[in-house]
Amino acid sequence: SPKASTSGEGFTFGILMVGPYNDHGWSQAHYEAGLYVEEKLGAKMIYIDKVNTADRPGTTPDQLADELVAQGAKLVIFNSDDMKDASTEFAKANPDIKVIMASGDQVWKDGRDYEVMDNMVNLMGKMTYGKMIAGCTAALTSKTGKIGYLGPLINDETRRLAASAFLGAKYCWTEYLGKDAADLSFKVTWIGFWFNIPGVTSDPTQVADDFIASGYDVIISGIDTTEGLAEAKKAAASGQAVWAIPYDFIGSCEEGKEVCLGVPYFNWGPAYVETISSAIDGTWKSNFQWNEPYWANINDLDKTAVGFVKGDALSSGAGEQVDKFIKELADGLNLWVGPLGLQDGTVYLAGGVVATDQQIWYLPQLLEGMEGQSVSQ
Amino acid sequence: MTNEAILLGLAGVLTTAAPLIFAVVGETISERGGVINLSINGTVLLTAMGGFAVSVSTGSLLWGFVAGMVIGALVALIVAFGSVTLKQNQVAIGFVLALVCRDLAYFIGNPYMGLEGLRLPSLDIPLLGDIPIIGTLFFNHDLMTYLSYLIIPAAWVWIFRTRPGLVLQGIGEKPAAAFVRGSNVRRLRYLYTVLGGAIIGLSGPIYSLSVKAGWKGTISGLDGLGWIALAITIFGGWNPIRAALGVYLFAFLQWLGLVLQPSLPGVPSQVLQVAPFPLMIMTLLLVNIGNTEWVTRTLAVLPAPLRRFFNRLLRAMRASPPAALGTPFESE
Amino acid sequence: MMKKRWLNLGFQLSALVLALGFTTLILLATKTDPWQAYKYIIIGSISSLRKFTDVLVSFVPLLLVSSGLLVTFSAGLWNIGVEGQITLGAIATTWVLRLLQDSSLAPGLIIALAMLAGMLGGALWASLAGALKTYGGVNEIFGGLGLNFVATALTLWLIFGPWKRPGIGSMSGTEPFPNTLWLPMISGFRLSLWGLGLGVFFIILIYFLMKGTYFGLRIKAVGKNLKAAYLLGVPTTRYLMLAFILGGALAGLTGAIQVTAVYHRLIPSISSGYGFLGLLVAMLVNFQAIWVAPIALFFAALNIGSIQLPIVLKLDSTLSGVLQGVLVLFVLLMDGVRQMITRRSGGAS
Amino acid sequence: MHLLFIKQMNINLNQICKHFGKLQANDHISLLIPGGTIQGILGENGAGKSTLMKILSGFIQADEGEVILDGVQVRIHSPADAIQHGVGMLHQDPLDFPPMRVIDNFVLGQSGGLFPDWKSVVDEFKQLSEQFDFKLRHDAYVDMLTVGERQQLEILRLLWLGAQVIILDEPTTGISALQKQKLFETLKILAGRGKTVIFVSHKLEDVENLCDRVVVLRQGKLVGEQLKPFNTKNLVNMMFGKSIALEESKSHSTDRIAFELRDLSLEEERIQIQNIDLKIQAGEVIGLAGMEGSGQRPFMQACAGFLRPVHGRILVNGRDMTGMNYPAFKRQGVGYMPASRLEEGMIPGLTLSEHFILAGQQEGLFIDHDQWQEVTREKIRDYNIRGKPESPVESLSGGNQQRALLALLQQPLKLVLLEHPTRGLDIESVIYTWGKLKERCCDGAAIIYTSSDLEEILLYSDRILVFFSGKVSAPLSARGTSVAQLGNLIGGKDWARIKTGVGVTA
Ligand SMILES: Nc1ncnc2c1ncn2[C@@H]1O[C@H](COP(=O)(O)OP(=O)(O)OP(=O)(O)O)[C@@H](O)[C@H]1O
Ligand SMILES: Nc1ncnc2c1ncn2[C@@H]1O[C@H](COP(=O)(O)OP(=O)(O)OP(=O)(O)O)[C@@H](O)[C@H]1O
Ligand SMILES: [Mg+2]
Ligand SMILES: [Mg+2]
Repeated sequence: SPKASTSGEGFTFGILMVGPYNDHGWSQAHYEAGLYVEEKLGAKMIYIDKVNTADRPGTTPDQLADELVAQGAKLVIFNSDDMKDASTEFAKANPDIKVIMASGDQVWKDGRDYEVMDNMVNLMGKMTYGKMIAGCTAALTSKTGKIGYLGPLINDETRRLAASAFLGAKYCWTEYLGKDAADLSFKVTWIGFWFNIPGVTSDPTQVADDFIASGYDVIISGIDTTEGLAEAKKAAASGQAVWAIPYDFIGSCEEGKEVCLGVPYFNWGPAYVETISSAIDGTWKSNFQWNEPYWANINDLDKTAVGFVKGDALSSGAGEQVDKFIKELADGLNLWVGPLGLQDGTVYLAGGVVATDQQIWYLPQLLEGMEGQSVSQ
Repeated sequence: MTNEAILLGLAGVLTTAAPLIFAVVGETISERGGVINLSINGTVLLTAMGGFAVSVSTGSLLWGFVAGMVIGALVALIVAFGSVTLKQNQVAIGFVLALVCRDLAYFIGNPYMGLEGLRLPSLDIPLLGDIPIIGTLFFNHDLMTYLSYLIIPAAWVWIFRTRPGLVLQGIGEKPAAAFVRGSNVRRLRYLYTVLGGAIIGLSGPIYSLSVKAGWKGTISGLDGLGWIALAITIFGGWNPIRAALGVYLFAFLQWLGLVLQPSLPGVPSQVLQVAPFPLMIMTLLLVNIGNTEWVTRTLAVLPAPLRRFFNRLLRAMRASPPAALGTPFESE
Repeated sequence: MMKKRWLNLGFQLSALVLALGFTTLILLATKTDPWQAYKYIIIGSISSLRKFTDVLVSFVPLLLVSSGLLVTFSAGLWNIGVEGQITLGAIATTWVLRLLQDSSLAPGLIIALAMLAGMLGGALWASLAGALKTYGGVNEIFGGLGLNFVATALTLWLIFGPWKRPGIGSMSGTEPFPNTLWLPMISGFRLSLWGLGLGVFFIILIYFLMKGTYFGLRIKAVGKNLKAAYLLGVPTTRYLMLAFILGGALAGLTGAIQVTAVYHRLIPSISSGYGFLGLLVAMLVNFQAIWVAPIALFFAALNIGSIQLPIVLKLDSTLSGVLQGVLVLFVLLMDGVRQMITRRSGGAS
Repeated sequence: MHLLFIKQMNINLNQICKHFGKLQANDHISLLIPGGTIQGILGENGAGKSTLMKILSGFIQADEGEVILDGVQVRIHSPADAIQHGVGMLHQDPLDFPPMRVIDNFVLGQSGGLFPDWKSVVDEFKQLSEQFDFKLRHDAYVDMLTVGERQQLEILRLLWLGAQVIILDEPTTGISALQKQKLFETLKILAGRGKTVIFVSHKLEDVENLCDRVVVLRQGKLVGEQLKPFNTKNLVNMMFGKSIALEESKSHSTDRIAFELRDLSLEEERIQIQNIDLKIQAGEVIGLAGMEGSGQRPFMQACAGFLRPVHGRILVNGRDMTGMNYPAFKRQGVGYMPASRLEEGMIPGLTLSEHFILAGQQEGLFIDHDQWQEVTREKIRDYNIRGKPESPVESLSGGNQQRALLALLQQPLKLVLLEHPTRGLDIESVIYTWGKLKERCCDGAAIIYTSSDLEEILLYSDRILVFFSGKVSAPLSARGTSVAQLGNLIGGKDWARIKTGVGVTA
C-alpha cells in the first residue's frame, strides 16, 4: 500500500512525457499521476511534454532529463517505450538521480535486456487484465459477433494487449453467452503508429469506418487517440448499433458517452507514490514492477494500477456479467492457460500449461483465432 | 469483404476526401490567378484548431466553419500582400507561413486539447439516399461532403465557362494582357488568393468538426495533409475536376492500403500508405517529361511513325501551369 | 552606399522588433508574462556551459544542412526534399555501421566510412529529385515533397522490419550502437568536437566555394537565368545536379551526425525537422554564407532555450517555432517594404 | 452597329511629362491629332514613343499634363478607362493569351453577364472579320497564330469594344510584307470610316507610306511635325539630330566551306522542314527571311545543336556534328545569340565582368577577379559599351546590352547564329552592330541570321533563304533579289518559280 505518510516537502521529481500533457490519453494519465503524487506527498512535479524528435528537433530524452535535474529534480520519470535507451543512458550517467522507466523492462531480472542499474525502477500496470475486461465487454455487447481492434504499431506490448482482449472476448462469448467460439470474429488492423500521421500511417478514421462497414459492431481501441469512439458515435447517430472501447485514460469515454462501453485505463498514481516515497525515505530498491489491479476494487484510485470504468452505453445485463468476469479474475481466473496456439499454428502453450510473465510480456505473435498481421515483417 | 462493406468503404472514401477537395479547389483557384499559396499545410492546421475552438466556445458549428474561412482568408491575405504588393517571393512567404501557422495552431490550441466538441451530423438526402448502391455511396454523408461534390463543378464552371473565369485565367496567364483589357490585376489577385484561402480554410474545420472530430494538437493527425493537397493540386493540372479525381484516388489508395493489410502480411502498413506518393511522382513525370530536351532529342532518332505516336501521346498528357504563376505583376 | 547599408540594417532590426511584437501579443493573449518567457529562453540557452554545448549540439546539424541549402538556393532550387535527404543520410550511415560493427576494422575508420556513406546517401536521394527535375521536368518542390514521404516510410519499414531490434520493433529505433562507434564526445557533454569541426569546416568551404570560385559563379548563373547560362556555355544540367548533390551530401552528413553523434541509432523522425528549419535559415540569410553560422546559432539557441517554457512557465514550447517563423516572415515582408520605398524614392528624385 | 455611323474624335495631348527615375521619357509633349487621320509617331529607340502612347491608353499615368478628347479633358487611369473613352492600343509585344482560344481572347475583358452569349459573340466576330477579310478561325488557339493574325485579332477586339482611336505600337515588326500590306489597307479603311489611327514606328518608309501626318520625338521631346508629302531627309535629321546614310555592305565570302547541311529534316510541334541541302562558305552572310513561325527558329536551333534533326547530317568545318548538343557545337566554334536579351541572353543580377567570366575559359579553381576586370575593360572599349565591369547587366540600355552580347560571343567562331540581331535598335546602332559582325566575317566566320526587316536582309546578306510554313527556298543571291520579290515569297506567292530545298536529293 502507498506510504502516504512520507513527506515529500522540498522533493522535486520530473516527468518526461512523450505526448502533450493534456492529450486525454497515455501522457495525461502520467501527468495526473504526477499531480496525485504532489497531493499525496507534497513533492513538486516539473515536466516536459512532447518529448519526441518530431516536436523537439535536436533534443534527446536524456538531455531533457538533464534539464529537469538542472531545475532541481531528484527523480526523473520516463514515460514511453521510445525513451528506453535514453533512460538507460541517463540512469548510467546520473547514478545519484533516481529513474523510473514506465513501460520498460531493463531492470527485470527475468527480462531479455536485464542490466544492473541501482537507480532505476521499471513500472508497468497489468493492462492485460484491462484488455481482457474490455474484450469481455465487447463480446457481451456485440450483436454480430465481430469485434474490431484498432491497433497501433506491432510490437510485444501491442500484441500482448490485443491478445488479452481476444482472450477476454472469447471467454465471455463461450462461457457467459454459451456461443460457439467459431462464431466470434476478432480482427486487428494496425495503423502503424500510436496516432495518425498523414501519408505515413493508415488513417484510424478509415480503419474504424471500415470496421463498421464490414459489420464489426464493437471497436476496441489500442491507439492513443479516439477515432474509434468518434466513428462509432457517428454511426450510432445515424441509427447503427455500434459501440467502442477507448484506451489509456480514465476520462476517455467523455468524447462519446452514448457509445462508450467502458475504458481500461492506467492509474500510475499509487505506484508513483510508493516508488517516490522510497526514494525520499531511502528505501529505494531497483526493481521491475508489473502491477496487478487492486482486485478488491479495481477502480480504487488510491490502490489500483489499472482499472476499467464501465461506460454509459453498457447495458445493465452485460454490466452485471462484466462484474462477474472481474470477480472471477480477482478470484484467480487465468486466461493465459493452454491450450493456446499462435497464429501460424504452432503451439504456444500446451494444454493446462500456465503462461509465465515472460511468455506474456514477449508474446511473439497474435493468437490462433485472431485475424490480422502478427509481425511487421 | 461483402459487397455492402466495400460499398460503405467507398462511401467512406468520399467523406475522408471532402476536406482535401476544398483544399485543392481553393489552391487551384489561387494558382489560376497566379499566386501559389504554399501555406496550405499550416492553414489546414490553424483552421482546424480555430474552427474547433470557435465552435466549442460558441456552441455553433456554423461559427466554426466561418472561423475557418476567415482564418484561411487572413493567411492568404498575408501571402497576397507579400507577393502582390511587396513583390516578394511567393514560395518563400508561403513556406514560412506553413511553418508559422502550424506552430501557432499548436501553441494557441493548447487549452482546447481533447475538449468535447460538436460534430457535423449526418444528413441523408431523402429520395436520392434511397436509391440502391448510389444512395449508399453518395447520399448518406454530412453537409460538407455534399458541398464538396458541388464545389468541384462549380469551380470548374467558374474558371472555364464564365466571364470572370476567363479573366481569372487571364491574370494567371498574362497579367499585363488582362490589365489592358480592363482588369484590376492586383485587386483580382488579392480577391482570388483570399477566396482560395477561405475555401482552403474550410478544410480545417471539416476535419476538426467532422472527419476527424476534435482537436488533439500534435497528435491530431493533420500535419502533412496540406503538403499532400498541394501535390495533388499540381497533379490535377490546375483543373478542379482533375484535382478532385486526384484527391479521390489518394483517399482510395489509403483505404485500399488498410483493406489489403490482411492479405499482404509481409508488408508493413506504413509502406502501403506511401504508395500514393510514388504514383504522384510518376504522374508528374509523365505529364512533364515531354517538355524535356533529352526526350525530344531521343524522339528525333526514332522512325517516323513511332515518333509521331510518342509525340501525340506526350502532348495529350501534358499540363502546363498558368504562365505567370508565381511572378509579380507591375503595370509600369 | 553606406547610407543604404544602414537603411537595410534598420529594416532588418525593425523586422526583429515586429516579430518580437507579434509573439508578445500572442503571449499576452494567452495571459503569459512575455518578459518571463523571453528571459527563460535566454537563460535556457546560455546560462551554463552545459546548456551552451547543448545549443551547439543542435547548431551543428542546422549549420550543415543550411550550408548545403545555400548551394541549392543559389542554383534557384527550392530543395524541400531536404528532409528526406537528411533521412537517407542517416539510413546509409546506419547501414554501414550495422554492416561493419562486427568487423575487425578500426572504429574510427568505420565511423568515417559510415559518415561518408551518409553523405552519399543524402546525395543520392537529392540526385533523385535532381534527376526528376532535370530529366523529368518535375518541379523540385513536388518531387522533393513526395520523396520526403517515401523516405519516412522507408525509415519506418527498416525500423519495424529488417532492422528491428531482436524480438521487437520499437518507435525508439534500431538497436543503439556501442560507444566505440559514437563520434567522440567531450567527456561530460553531449557535444562532439568532430561534429562541430565538420560544421565549421563545411560552412567555410561553402563560403569560399560560392564567393570565389568558377563553380560558385556558375551555380549562381544557373540560379538566376538558366537559359542564358546555358547559352553562355555553362553545362546547366550538370550544375543543377551538382547543386543537388552537394546540398544532398551536406544534408546526408547532417543525418550521419544525427546517427553517430546524437541518437546513436536510427530513429523514426531522425531528421528532427532540421531540413525545414534550415530552409528558414537559408531564406533569412538571403544567399550570404557569412550569416549562416550566426543565424543557425540563434535558431538553435531558441530550440534549446524554449525547453524551459513548459518546465518553468507551463507553456507550450512551440512558441520558439512561432518566433523563428514569424521572424523570417517579417524579414521577408520588411525587405519587400524596403524595396518598395526605394523604388518610390528612386521615382521621386 | 457602331462601325457604320461616322463619329470622329480629336485628340489633344497637352504638356505631357513622364519620368522613370532620372530619365525624362516624355518631356512636355503637346500634340494635336484630328479625327479620321492616320498620325505617325517617329523616333529612334528610347525616344519616348511607347511611353506617350501608354499614357494615352491608360497603361501608365503621366506625371503632368492633360489629355483632351473632343475638347473635354479626361482622366485616364487605366486601359479600361481608355477604352471607355474610345481609345484602344495594340502594344509592341502582343498582349494576348496564347494558350487560350481566339474567341476567348476576343471576349476576355468585355463586360456583361456571368455567362457570355457565345453564339452571338461568335456571330459578331465572324461578321466583323469578314468586313476586313481577315481569315481568323474563332476556335483556333492563339499560340497557333502568326504575329500578324494576332494583330488582326486585337484590332477586331478593339473595334468591337467601340474604339474610336486605335494606337499601334510598332506593328510592322515581325509580320510579313503581305501582312503588312493587309494591315495598311485595314488601317486606311478605318481612317476612312472616321477612326483615328496612331501609328508608332521608327521605320521611315512605313510611316511615309501610310500616314497623313507625322511627329518626331527625340530624347523625350517633340522635335518636329510634318504633313504629307514628307521630306525624308528632314525627318531623319529630326530623328537623330543628324543625317545618316546606310553604307553599301561588303561581302567577305571565301571559298572554304564553313558549314554544311546534308538532306536535313526537322520536326517541331508545329512545323516540319524537309530535305535541306546547304553549303555555307567562311565569311559568308546568310539571311533568313519569312514570317515569324515559318520555321526559321527550328532551323537556327538545329544549326546550333539545340534541336536534333530527324534526318540528315550537319557538318561544322567538315566535322560531322549530327546528334550532338549545343555545348559540342559551341566547342566547334558555333556561337548563338538569342532574340530576347534579358530573358535568354544575359543574367540579370550578375555584372558585366561576371558575364565575361562565365563565357570565358576557366583557369584554376578560383577566379582571378583583377585579371577578369582587365579583360572586361578591354571588351568594353572594343565594343563601345556604355557601362562598367561592375555594372549589373540589367542597368545597361538596350543597345548596350546588344553590344555586350556581341562581345560575349567567343573568339574565333566558325559560325555565328543571330536571332534578330538588330530588333529594336535604331539605325545608328544597326550600322554599328553590322560593322562588328562584318569584322567576324573578315576573321572567317560565317553568319546566319533572322530578321523581319527585308531591307536589312537584302543589304547585309550574301545569300538569302526564304521560309514559308516549313518550306525553305534554295539560297537566293541577295544581289539578284528585290524587296518585292522577297515580299511575295514570304507571303507564299511565286514559289513555283524558284527551287526549294525540297527534292534536291529526292
Ligand atoms: N517602366 C519603365 N521603367 C524605366 N524606364 C522606362 C520604362 N519604360 C520606358 N522606360 C525608358 O523610357 C524611355 C522611353 O521609352 P519608350 O519605350 O517610350 O521608347 P520608344 O520610343 O518606344 O523606343 P523603342 O523604339 O525602342 O520602342 C527609354 O529610355 C526607356 O528605357
Ligand atoms: N531596369 C533598369 N534598371 C536600371 N536602369 C535602367 C533599367 N532599364 C533602363 N535603365 C536605364 O535607363 C536608361 C535608358 O535605357 P534604354 O534601354 O531605354 O536606353 P535607350 O535610350 O533605348 O538606348 P539604346 O539605344 O542603347 O537602347 C539607360 O541608361 C539604362 O541604364
Ligand atoms: Mg531602347
Ligand atoms: Mg517603343
